[in-house]
Amino acid sequence: MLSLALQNLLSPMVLFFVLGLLAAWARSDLTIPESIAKFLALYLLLSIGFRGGAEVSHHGLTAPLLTAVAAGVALSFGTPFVAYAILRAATRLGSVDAAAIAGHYGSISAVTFVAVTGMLGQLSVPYDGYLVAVAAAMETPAIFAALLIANRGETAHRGRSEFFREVAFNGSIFILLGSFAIGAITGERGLALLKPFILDPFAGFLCLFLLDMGLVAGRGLKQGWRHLTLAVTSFAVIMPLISASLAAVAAALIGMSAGNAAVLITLAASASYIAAPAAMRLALPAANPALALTLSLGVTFPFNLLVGIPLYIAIASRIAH
Amino acid sequence: MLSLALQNLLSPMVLFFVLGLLAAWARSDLTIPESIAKFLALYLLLSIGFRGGAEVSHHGLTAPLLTAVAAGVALSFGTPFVAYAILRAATRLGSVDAAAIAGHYGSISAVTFVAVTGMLGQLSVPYDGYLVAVAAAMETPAIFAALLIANRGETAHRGRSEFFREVAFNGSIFILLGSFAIGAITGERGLALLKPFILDPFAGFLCLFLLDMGLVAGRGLKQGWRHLTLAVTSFAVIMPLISASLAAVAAALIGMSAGNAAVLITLAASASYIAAPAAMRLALPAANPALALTLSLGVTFPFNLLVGIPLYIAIASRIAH
Amino acid sequence: MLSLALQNLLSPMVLFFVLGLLAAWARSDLTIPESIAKFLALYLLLSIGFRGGAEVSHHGLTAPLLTAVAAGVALSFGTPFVAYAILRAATRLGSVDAAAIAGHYGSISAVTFVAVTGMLGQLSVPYDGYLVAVAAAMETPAIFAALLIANRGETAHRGRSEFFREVAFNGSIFILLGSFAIGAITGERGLALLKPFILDPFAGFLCLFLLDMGLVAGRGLKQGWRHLTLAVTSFAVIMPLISASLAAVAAALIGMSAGNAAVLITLAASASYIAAPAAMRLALPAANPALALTLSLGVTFPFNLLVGIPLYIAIASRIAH
Amino acid sequence: MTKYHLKKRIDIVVEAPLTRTLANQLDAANVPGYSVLPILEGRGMINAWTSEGQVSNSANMVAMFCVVDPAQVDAVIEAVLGVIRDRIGFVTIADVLVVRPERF
Amino acid sequence: MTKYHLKKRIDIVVEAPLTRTLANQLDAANVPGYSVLPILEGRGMINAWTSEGQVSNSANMVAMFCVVDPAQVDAVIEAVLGVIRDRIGFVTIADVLVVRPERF
Amino acid sequence: MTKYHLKKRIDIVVEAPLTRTLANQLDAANVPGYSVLPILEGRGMINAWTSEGQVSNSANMVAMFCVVDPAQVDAVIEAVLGVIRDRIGFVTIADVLVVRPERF
Ligand SMILES: Nc1ncnc2c1ncn2[C@@H]1O[C@H](COP(=O)(O)O)[C@@H](O)[C@H]1O
Ligand SMILES: Nc1ncnc2c1ncn2[C@@H]1O[C@H](COP(=O)(O)O)[C@@H](O)[C@H]1O
Ligand SMILES: Nc1ncnc2c1ncn2[C@@H]1O[C@H](COP(=O)(O)O)[C@@H](O)[C@H]1O
Ligand code: NA
Ligand code: NA
Ligand code: NA
Repeated sequence: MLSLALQNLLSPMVLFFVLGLLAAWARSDLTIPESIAKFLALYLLLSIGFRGGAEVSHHGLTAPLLTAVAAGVALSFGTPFVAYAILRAATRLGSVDAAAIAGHYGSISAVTFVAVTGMLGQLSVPYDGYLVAVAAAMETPAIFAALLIANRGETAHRGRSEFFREVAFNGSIFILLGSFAIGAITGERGLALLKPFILDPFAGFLCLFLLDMGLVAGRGLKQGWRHLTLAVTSFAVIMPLISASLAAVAAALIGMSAGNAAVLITLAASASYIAAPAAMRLALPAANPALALTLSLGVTFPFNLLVGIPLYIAIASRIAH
Repeated sequence: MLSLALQNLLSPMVLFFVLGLLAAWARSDLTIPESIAKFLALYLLLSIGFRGGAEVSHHGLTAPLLTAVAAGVALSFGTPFVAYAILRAATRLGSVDAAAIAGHYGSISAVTFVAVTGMLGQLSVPYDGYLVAVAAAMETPAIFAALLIANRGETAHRGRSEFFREVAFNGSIFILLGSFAIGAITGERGLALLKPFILDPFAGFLCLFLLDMGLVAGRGLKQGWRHLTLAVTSFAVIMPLISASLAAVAAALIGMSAGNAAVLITLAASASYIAAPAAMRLALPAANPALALTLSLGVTFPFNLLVGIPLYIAIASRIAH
Repeated sequence: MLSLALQNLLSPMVLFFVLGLLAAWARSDLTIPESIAKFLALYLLLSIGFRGGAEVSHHGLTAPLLTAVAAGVALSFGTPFVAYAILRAATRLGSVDAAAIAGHYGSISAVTFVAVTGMLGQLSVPYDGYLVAVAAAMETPAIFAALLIANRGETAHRGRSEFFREVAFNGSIFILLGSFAIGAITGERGLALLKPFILDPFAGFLCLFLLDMGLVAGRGLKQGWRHLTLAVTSFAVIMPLISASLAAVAAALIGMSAGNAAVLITLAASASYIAAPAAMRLALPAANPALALTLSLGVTFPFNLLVGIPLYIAIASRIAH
Repeated sequence: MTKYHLKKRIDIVVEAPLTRTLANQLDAANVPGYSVLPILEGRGMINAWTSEGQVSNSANMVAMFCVVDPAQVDAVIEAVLGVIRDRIGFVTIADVLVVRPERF
Repeated sequence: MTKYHLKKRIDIVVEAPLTRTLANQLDAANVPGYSVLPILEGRGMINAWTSEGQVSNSANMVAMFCVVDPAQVDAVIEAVLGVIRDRIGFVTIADVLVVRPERF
Repeated sequence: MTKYHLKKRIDIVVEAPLTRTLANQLDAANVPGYSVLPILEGRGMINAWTSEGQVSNSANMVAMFCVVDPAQVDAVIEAVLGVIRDRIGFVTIADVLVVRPERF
């Protein structure tokens, strides 16, 4: 496990993330154009979704899938309440900021999902393709929970339903679920056709994406470190462990395999930096947007990559059926 | 043939196009940045051109090639007159709008070209690489025809020659013909070198491009459906069939093989959404630019993909030598 | 050698560069979006750096590497003084313009590096991966030399140290050295993972990049040909030969192999068009920025590609140990 | 100077995710048109931000502007404030002359 | 205020494919310079449009502006109208102060 | 019209590599904020340039603007000139009305 963590630490992906951090820290003028960053995110979501769908095409939509989705939704919706309580008790953040951060931590990170599945692959621990659908399903419930918490089910100048539509038809969910569906429909045939695009160069695109994430996180840390009190930073490390524990209980209850449990736990422990920031910005304008993003991308993401995921896999292998 | 149409219907490309339509219809904030869309178009044209050229490098510029180019030019130049007559007789469109749309339908769609060659590949019907040159040659004559029709050979503030140059050296034609030439010069050697870039991931890039086209078409339909009277919409379905018939006659006259005839017919039946819109916008400012694009991308393109191409292949196999 | 030059002349890369030149010359509206151009440059630097590092991972940082870096730094720092003297003696350029151009010619061109290594590969002449590090080390000393020459070690409103940091942590150096380091750390394992991204489609991306460089050079030549007096243009052809001679002496002195010497000579003979223009613009505002870029990209780069590199390889094989 | 006519140019800096909402309000206020320009980076009272490397629009601001008849200004400002009142972003008004007044 | 000098800023919203044509006209009218800014999306009297996902420039508008001497305004406006008269797009004129008047 | 308050809008066209330097100067001059917009292409007294296909920012210009209190104008112009004095680029000042004067 330790050697796995070390090997993970020295994977090109992690190193490119670190390179991005360094470039930001050294105030290098290295930049990834915005449209390229958006393309990379699009590519990753499309690839993840399609591959998950192509695997599901073997099995169809089965009971375990539905149970897993239900567990994911419950975790995504429930976690923000826990996160909010902790933030309000342990930090000096106002209620709106706390709610916004809670929303980020209930939602999930697609790249963390990729990291855990990659590590499971190296360990030859099997997991099910349908977990991509679980990941997609876990993106938004947390956002609605954050709104409930902030007690602003309605925002000015846009009816509740308008906002619901925007969150539910969020671009990243659309592409993840859409590619999942296309993968499920076209199955092996589709995968064979698209493999040289969505599978083979995936690691390379991921490296570029993580270089970009490192730059963004590094710039966020550089600008926002004043806001990162000890209490707030500790939250970004402790909260994943709490979410992971809740997810471990859920996984045990519904009798997941070791691989599936590891993925569900990691999803719960991950914090969003694509879908949630946009939604929270719309819904909770008073929140400091940079704070949540810096916590999730600059603290929790590297923590999960280096410490969290090996731990979650270890836990999963204990509780699994 | 029917099963081929169905399989085509469920190809990842078509499904990504549908996903784009759905995202636009649901008003999702899913977007493809403009620079990425331009890159995808560039990639597709470069790849199509290069592969066509690499194939021609075996054979050289032969008489059949020249005959086919001549037939293509004649079709591209002639079709707009037919289209204009129909539009003026059957719809309430003004003469400028009718001329602009006629120009789009005389010109060709590179993605439709890809679709027919893909389907011919599946059916193991051979066709010649030089048809790429025919496609390139068919892009512009229609644009000049549209200008003649609108009786504005000269536009204000730019001499006739200036405009001629702009249309003839249009970026999409330049890249298509330029890559064709480079493919023809470097042949097998070049193809081997570039294969992992222009061949292997082609289907993947095409999926992304069609996702984008679906978004653009969907937004166009959503905004412009008011303009889509029954007469106008019918035109977008009937016109390809008429162009196809004209092309079928031409193919029979010059004695094309089944595969080549299928490609020529499909080219004639396809409507432009890259080169023509830009040229028409310059030349016919009074035309509603969204209308022609919505028709060609939102109606004719899906029609050709799902119904047209299988039909054109069937026709071609009848008339072929 | 001649047939090699010819084959080089007819490689897809060179032909795409020519296509770009032609498009600019014909005033085609063919364009590569800025963000795509930046992405292509990022990709090339990342790929070059990573591959160099992965090769070094076999050998470690050895004495030959350090000697080569020292020789490279000396050449990069020294050449601008020679270039400046020639420009002042033989052309009518002012001191600032001359210093700026001198800076470009001391620095290096990554694509020219790729071209020489590609040609060495075809000739089966081995060279060492660590030369990537030499290339990176040669990017900036020339820039500082140019500043010294222009006698403006300090620029208004930014302390000397601020400017030093900006040049030293320049994005292109950061990505080249960073990828080199990551390649060196992850070695074979990393290369295997990233090969389908950074190796296989490399030639294709390079073609696109050169198409773009052809467009930029062509537009520069079109706009700036008035500035290209015979004296200035001759400089752009003669200077590489002088730098090459200096580098040949250095390579002989430190006892480089034929392959390594060919690379070092080519690096010295190449002129920058990524890192130097940005730094010179900051440091020497009075210089005409388009002039240096047009010379290096529009004259020296094609000269090296077609005539220079075969010559440098021939020289290197004479002097090598 | 009789051929030039006075109109008002209203410039709004607003969060990118609110573009649609603001456009709807401008439509409701019957402005003759509007245009949206990208902003690369900026600094306000709280934070500096940059669009570089961003995968979502959440951090971005955009610059919308519309040229309107002076008589419309109050109504348009009201509509704009409805969207940006509790938010970052701001609106400015300037005099401009136009040639074809019937467009606005 | 003697150190500030009055000039005119002319803003033109024009179809992207006409950028070159308009630039040539501005050159012919001897403006001291001009700059072209992208527009992401907009709405006018007929249509709304967006640059998103467009493979050609045909649907786009751009915002050109040039700062000129007041004496030049009429000539520049004439040149601009020559290009946009029968087209969508429009032009506005505003007062600006500059510090280095010899530039314009 | 009592609800509108007069402020000044300062527009600066500056070389892209100087964005950071200028921003630091604006910070030092205590402007309440600024925004940076991209420029696609342009022409000045010496050269025409375009951002198309450029791999570095070295050829680009950007358009920065800040809305400030009239009392601040001289100080801001001083700061801006400190950066662009020996360089291409220029600055203009215009009157604008705002609604929430306390922001500036
Ligand atoms: N005075 C100003 N002038 C120009 N842009 C500003 C100004 N104040 C704020 N901005 C822009 O509006 C954004 C949000 O500002 P704020 O509401 O002060 O946080 C900033 O990041 C800038 O892009
Ligand atoms: N009043 C306006 N203010 C700002 N931009 C406008 C205005 N009217 C039109 N536009 C822009 O110009 C384009 C064409 O407008 P139109 O000529 O009215 O169709 C629109 O899509 C907008 O981008
Ligand atoms: N009068 C002007 N109006 C608008 N933009 C200008 C003007 N003069 C210069 N520019 C812009 O500033 C850049 C540099 O101009 P210059 O300093 O004259 O070389 C030009 O390329 C334009 O983008
Ligand atoms: Na979570
Ligand atoms: Na056609
Ligand atoms: Na050099």
